[in-house]
Amino acid sequence: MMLSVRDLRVSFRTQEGLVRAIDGVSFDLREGEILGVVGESGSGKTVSLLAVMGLITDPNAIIEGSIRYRERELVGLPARELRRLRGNEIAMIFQDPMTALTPVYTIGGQIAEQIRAHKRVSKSQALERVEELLAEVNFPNPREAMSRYPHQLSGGMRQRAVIAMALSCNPALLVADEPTTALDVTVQAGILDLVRKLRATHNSAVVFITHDMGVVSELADRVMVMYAGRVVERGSRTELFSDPQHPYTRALLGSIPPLTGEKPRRLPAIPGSPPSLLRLPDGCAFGPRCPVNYEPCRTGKPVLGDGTHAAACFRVQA
Amino acid sequence: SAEYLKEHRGGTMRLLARSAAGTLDPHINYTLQYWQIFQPLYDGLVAFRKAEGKDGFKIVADLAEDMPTVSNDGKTFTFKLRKGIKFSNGQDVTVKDVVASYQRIFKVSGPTSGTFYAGIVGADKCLADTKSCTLEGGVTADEATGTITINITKPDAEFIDKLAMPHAVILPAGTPTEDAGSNPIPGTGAYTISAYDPNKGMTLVRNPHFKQWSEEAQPDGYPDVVQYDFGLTEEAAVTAIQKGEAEWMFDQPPTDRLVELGTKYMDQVHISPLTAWWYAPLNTRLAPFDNEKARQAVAYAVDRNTLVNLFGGKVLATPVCQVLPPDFPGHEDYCPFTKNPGAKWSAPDLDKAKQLVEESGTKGQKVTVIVEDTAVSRSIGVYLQSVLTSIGYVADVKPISSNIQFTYIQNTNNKVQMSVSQWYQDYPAASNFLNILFSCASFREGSDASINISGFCDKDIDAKMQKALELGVTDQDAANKLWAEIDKAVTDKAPAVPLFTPKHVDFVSKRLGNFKFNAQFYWIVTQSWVQ
Amino acid sequence: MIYAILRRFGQMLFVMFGISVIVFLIFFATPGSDPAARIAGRNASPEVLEAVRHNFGFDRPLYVQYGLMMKKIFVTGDLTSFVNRGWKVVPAVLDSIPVTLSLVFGAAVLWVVVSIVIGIVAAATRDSWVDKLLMALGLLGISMPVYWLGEVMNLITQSRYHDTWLFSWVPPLGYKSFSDDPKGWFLALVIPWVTLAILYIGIYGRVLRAAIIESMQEDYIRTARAKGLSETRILLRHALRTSLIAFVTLFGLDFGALVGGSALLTEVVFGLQGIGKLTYDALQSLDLPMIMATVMYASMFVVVANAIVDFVYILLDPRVRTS
Amino acid sequence: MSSDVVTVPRKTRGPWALAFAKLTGNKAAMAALTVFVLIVIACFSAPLYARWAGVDPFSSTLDAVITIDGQDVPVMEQSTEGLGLGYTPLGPTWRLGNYFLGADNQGRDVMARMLYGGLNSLLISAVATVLTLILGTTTGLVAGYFGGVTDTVLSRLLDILWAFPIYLLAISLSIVMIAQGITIGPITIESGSLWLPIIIIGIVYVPYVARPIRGQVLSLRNSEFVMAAVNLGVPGSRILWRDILPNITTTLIVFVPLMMALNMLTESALSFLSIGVQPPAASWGTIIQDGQALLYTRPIVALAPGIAIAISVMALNVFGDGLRDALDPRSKVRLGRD
Amino acid sequence: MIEQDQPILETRELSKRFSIGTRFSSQGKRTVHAVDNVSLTVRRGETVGLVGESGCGKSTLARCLVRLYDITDGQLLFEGDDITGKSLTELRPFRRRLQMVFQDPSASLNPRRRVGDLVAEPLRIHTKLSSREIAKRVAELFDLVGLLPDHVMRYPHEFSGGQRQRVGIARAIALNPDLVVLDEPVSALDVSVQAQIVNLLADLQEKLKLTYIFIAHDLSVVRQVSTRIAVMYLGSIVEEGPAEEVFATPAHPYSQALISAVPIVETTSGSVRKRIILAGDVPSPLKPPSGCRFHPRCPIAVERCRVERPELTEHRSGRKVACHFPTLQPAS
Ligand SMILES: Nc1ncnc2c1ncn2[C@@H]1O[C@H](COP(=O)(O)OP(=O)(O)OP(=O)(O)O)[C@@H](O)[C@H]1O
Ligand SMILES: Nc1ncnc2c1ncn2[C@@H]1O[C@H](COP(=O)(O)OP(=O)(O)OP(=O)(O)O)[C@@H](O)[C@H]1O
Ligand SMILES: [Mg+2]
Ligand SMILES: [Mg+2]
Repeated sequence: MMLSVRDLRVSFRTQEGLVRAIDGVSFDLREGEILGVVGESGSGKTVSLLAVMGLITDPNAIIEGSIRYRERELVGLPARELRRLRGNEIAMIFQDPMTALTPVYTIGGQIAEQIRAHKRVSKSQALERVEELLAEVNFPNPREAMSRYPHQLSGGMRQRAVIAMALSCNPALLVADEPTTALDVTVQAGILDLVRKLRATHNSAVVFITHDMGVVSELADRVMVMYAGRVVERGSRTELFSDPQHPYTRALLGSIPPLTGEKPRRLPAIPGSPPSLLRLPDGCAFGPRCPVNYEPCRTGKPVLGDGTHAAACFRVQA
Repeated sequence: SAEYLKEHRGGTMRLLARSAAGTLDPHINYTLQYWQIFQPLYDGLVAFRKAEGKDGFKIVADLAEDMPTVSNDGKTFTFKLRKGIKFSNGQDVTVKDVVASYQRIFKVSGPTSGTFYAGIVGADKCLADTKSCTLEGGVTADEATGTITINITKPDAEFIDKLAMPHAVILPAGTPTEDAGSNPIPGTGAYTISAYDPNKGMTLVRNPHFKQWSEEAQPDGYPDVVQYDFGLTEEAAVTAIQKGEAEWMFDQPPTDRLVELGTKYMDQVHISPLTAWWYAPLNTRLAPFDNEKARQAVAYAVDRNTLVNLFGGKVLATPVCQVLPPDFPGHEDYCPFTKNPGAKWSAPDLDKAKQLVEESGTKGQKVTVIVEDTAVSRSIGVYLQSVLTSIGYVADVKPISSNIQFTYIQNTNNKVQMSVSQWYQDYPAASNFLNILFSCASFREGSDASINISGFCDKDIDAKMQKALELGVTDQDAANKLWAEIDKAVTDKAPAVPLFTPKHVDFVSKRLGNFKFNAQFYWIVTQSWVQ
Repeated sequence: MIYAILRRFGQMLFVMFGISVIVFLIFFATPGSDPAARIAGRNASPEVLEAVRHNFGFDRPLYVQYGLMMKKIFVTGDLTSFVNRGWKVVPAVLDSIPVTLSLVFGAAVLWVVVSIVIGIVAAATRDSWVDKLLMALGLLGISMPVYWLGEVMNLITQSRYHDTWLFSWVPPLGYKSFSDDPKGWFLALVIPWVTLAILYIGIYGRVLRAAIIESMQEDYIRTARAKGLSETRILLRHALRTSLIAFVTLFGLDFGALVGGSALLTEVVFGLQGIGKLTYDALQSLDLPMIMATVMYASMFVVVANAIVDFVYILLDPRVRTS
Repeated sequence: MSSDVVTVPRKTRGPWALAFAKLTGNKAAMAALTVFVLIVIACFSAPLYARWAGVDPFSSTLDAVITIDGQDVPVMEQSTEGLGLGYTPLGPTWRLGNYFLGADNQGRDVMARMLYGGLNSLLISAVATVLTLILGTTTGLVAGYFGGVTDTVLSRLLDILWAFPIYLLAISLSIVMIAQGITIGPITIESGSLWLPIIIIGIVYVPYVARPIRGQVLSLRNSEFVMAAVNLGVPGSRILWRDILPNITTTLIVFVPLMMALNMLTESALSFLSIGVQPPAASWGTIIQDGQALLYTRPIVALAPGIAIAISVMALNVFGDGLRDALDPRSKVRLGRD
Repeated sequence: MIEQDQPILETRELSKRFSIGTRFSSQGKRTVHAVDNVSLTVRRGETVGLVGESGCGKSTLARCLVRLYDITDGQLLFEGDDITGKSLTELRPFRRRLQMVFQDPSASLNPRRRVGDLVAEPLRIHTKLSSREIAKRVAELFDLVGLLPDHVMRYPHEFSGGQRQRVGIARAIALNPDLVVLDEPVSALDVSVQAQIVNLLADLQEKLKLTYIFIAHDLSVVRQVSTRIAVMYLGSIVEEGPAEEVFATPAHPYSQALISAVPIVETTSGSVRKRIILAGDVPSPLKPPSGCRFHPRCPIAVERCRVERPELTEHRSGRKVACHFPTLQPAS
């Protein structure tokens, strides 16, 4: 097992009370596997992956649980060790390409910086590698692009630069947080190809967060659905898309407008809004919005079962 | 002193002042700071004696061989020019230079050209049209004999004093007839200015063409170089002298250093009396001080001792009640506005003051005192304010920038009721105080140049002054008697509150020797030595 | 480029014109400042006053006087002081520039270096006692009036403790030219530098700390962390560089004003004959030509400093270069 | 419409309420506020103190004598040694009501003057701050929002102000006002009124406020909510007032303590040049100035007001920091997605 | 349902160029051709979807349509009135009929004002209603968009993204506009919220007889809401036609690439669609390519495309394409 997260809990102390952003998340990731993570806004997707990266710097955060990467416990790992892993073995792509790059340095410099932070290479060697990388992510003119500043690139190019950066040390684990949300479909398609290529060439594992079910369906081997800080369903792509079990997953899939075929008059939407993490309803967090009115959901909190395809739902488990 | 000269000659003397004092043109500059420096640089036909104390008031022949012969009922003065004297540029001093110099006073619109020298025949034309000034009939020279004749329109007992002033020094005939500004003009003195920058300082070096002709008028000096630096604050200057980095400072040491200087540096401090006057002019043309009683009330109420203390203590100032300073020609002790009136001031009489205010019917009026924004003036202002308040006025004190205050309080348009000012004599004559400060002629409505700040004009007193001036030509003693009367008369009318007469503090470095204080132009710089 | 320079130049002219007109009007509107009376000397007779007034052109209409004065400053360069007459103000200002530049440059180097160090250290140790101590010290610096600090410095280094080993190296007050005596130049300026810098260290340290803390919350800092860079490197290379923009804005304002003569109190207290001292003396003696010259110079510098700031922006932030 | 299940926080807490809660929770800021309020209270009780101590802080009392431990001590000690030059004011007695901080060069109780002076200093800096903020904000808003020629002209005017020798104006005004005061429309400023330093100081720092505000407005002008307002046909003035101004109040509030501090120092600098508070009234600046003349003998006179300024400034700054933290949206807890 | 009589909004060769000031660069001013010669006709009651690569000028066009930007060239007609050069004040009467909803619901709501106040703002500006009547109308609007009456007192940050977008919509429809331009109203929202908003928009259109111009990245959403779509590339419209038809048979190579790139949820693995990956990058609008703007990336480009710029021409009723070689199949 490459990555194994067990009962991860992240809470934030705030004025209003304790925000339980992640409330007992567990998942595993094998070498070369692509895990898609979907779920409502604010359901804790980003926070859980930031926790894996050790990037939650908020002094108000409380992190509990265990994150094991290749048999090493990451929670509580000294900063120096963590730094050696970060960027080198574990790399992350952030959601917004517009702000993820330091505006005052050329992208070539920024990528080379990462290479040189981990590998003993000369500056020129590092820059050579950067050129290769940029070519790999389909920059038409990598040598010229290297000396460009982030603001001189289009959103798609910037996102590709960020990806090149993440790939620069051939990470074993790539964490991508909504890398394509801001991009249009043609650019997105190119990026998805890149991710696949990385897996193919380096057998890297990838965690891919997205809102776009289409992307998940094209890319992921396995999928994890989150709601209100918990994983509500987990399974392989086919299992999940062909046989969604949790009512939330089902509703989610149902609310995507179809691209072909008959246009529905109205889209089936999930009524209501997600619960406040400060005051989660008693019982199942999805309970108040759940189309099925099931008594046990009012009081107990369903847990995710074992097995490859599992859902945290009393009805399903019953 | 010849052996002294040998022993102590040489070295560099460093002087300090907070800032420069304007133009280097001796015909124009009207500041004590530079007059002091002009002494070893320039000579007139006559000069004040370079001697210690009151001896400095005595006038001796300088470029002239002798004191002039006076003829024509005191209206003609004849001088004979010394031979063999050269300017610092090597030119000989000739009678042409003398005539040109006197013309130049008018051509450059010298500040005293309209007052001191207006009596010279032809001066009126020169004043009207400066450019074509010839002083025809006024100043004439005979090249062959080397004599110069000066005619004045009416007898003037003080004319010789005026000729001894720096404004009447002899400069080379070719000197441009415009303000020389920061370009030094060659002179005949023992030293000459080698460098000048108003922002940095001035350097005096020996005049290579100087040969001493009269020790009294223009003695040779000790130091080779006098370096006069500008820019240090008074505090810093005191510190620098204490550390021996400089010899002397022009400005008065700040009061908080006085105790230290008076004890730890006793030997380096020289205190000398001045013929100067601190006074508070009262505007006799504005309420409430257009009322004589109101003026007298203030004179009664002001505690001179407090003021003396504010100025730095008994050692540094003496209370006064009248216009003419102690030991001045014409001075007779007189003090009407005090407890137990008599010769000397004793204590304020507040009851009397309040009563006078009551009588004058000015009680409760508003009075604003305009003072300079220096520490001493300001505290005097604050004190005066409290006095005025205590005798029934609604008083207010306003310090304004020192440079403006002097002209501001003179202008009637500014409606200044009361102010604090000082008067330092030009030359030792009673008229220099009484006539200038309180004659009708000195008052000019709406002008920034109206030295009669009180706007005081009393026909009788004016007539008496005229008489005294005339009398002086023939009988100086009798004139001085008359001046004493005038002094009393003016004092009685109280157009100003006499405050005190200050003393001068010179703080010098340890190595400076032979300090001599001249009553006319203060410390005689080059007569001290530094080695 | 040419266009940009011309534009700047035009704006500079506008600023200079505006200031000079205001200064001129203020001067002549001030009672008691009649230059003729002060030039003529105490107790001048009306004829003399009139002659002076005429010679100096004070009897001409204000706009003519203004025009003449501007001509004398900018064209013929022979404007002379009303107080130290004959003293050409333009060369006087030019002569004073090295003094002020020495003072301000040195102080600026000091305050920039120290405040950057303080800002970084405080930001890095945010909320710790080190941070609090540094910020409190900075506040202390902000709270001390510069003239007061200068006098105290003089008291300590020139008088009270001058003879101890600590300050025996401090030379007498005053300026020494760098070309004549580099060591003397340095020693003479150390204490003034420190005095002038203290206020700015306080302000800039605080500003920088705030800016660094702000940019430490930017997304690209998270990227840098994800790259596995060390905290020091993140701070120095990624956070600091982008934080310097606010710093530079302030620096432009302050540096321009200081070089233009705002350091007057420091110069006065330490007996440095720079632009500030000139300005101060000119104000004290209401010497209009000198005031005019120093003000023209100062406004030029404020505008030039603005332009330089814009240029530094470009060096610091490539985004400004094109868009 | 299907009925929504809404689970947002029940209490309606506006951004201001939240900030207030955060501020009151910040111990350092509250302590600083307390210190500052105490200083203000102390200054307000200056007349009480003077009456209780039986001193007149406004007139020279050179020959006053006080009794300490049964001994008569003159307030101004004339030097008797050596040449007998000068005098030394009484040093601090550290007895409240009895020349606690000693006397100044006119024999006045420094402590009483400090309290009176504090009031003036605080008043001047506070009112000047308000003035600066009003002028600076208006200029910044207008320049930033309307841009173009307006911006260029206003920016250059700010340059003029910044390069202007403000002391010249101060000297001139102080003289002009002695005689007639100044009348601007219905307002007449009497000579000696505190308005003079207030107005001068209030104007000096306008560029310091206007520039950052202008920058902020420049970016706000292109923000979507301003676009939205324009799209609704809201007139420019209303947008400035209702949409942009509320969004820069954070900056403005943060400016207050900084400006107060700077203004207090400027006031003292103006007083140093005799243009601030007119004697015999005091401000901390004028006391420092008086103390300047006593630096060698009684340094406490200059030191005490310096310390008072430092403490007030520090208190204000710490409070200001707290305020900024409270108002900074970045340090604000993010609840939900925003 | 769709009355295709009189166009409500019409652009004639509308262009918008930005000049970017370069204070110090030696090149001087440069021009961004953000919108280039766009002629678009919108008829009453229809929904025009606007799609295209990011940076191709969709938002700029939208802002030109509601005259938030000044138009550089061309004409803009609203119900036949030329509003191209009208000043801000002259535009005011049109504002109430021409509204816009912005992409980012939190950015377009002033964080310092209560949402009730924000929705009331247009009513205060354009109507003479009393404050009581305004409050009533605001309550109605809140109800219409599915917000609760007591929400009026809240601040924007107290809402979820979906709710905020509802506030934005309530504000836009407050004055009963005829046309609403929606600039990516759902891009910031997740699928489930997106569905709620899409439904809301459909309901409102039906109730209030609205006309929409709808911009989005997500083609499936565009298809869901639009009756007609226009595909933009580098500032110009390259294809225009009935939504269903364009999706089924895109005629322009760019449209084809765009539609083929949409990832779709496939319940069964294996069936891999043929995807056209475009080589190269979006050219900069600072220096657009010669000839056909798309030619550097076009898989079927020939020499002619490099020199000659194709016009947007009607190839069949309702289908306009700007391509020399449109692959137009017979109507299905
Ligand atoms: N520093 C923090 N302090 C307090 N709460 C936080 C903090 N960071 C995140 N949260 C909260 O934690 C929850 C989970 O946030 P997270 O960013 O993981 O959501 P997400 O699933 O990534 O949503 P999205 O799809 O919108 O990116 C949110 O409710 C968020 O408000
Ligand atoms: N104010 C402006 N100044 C200069 N250039 C601008 C400005 N606004 C937009 N542009 C440029 O115009 C082009 C079109 O931008 P626009 O925002 O309209 O694109 P878009 O299609 O809405 O993109 P997205 O899908 O990312 O929102 C871009 O290249 C952009 O950089
Ligand atoms: Mg996220
Ligand atoms: Mg857009």
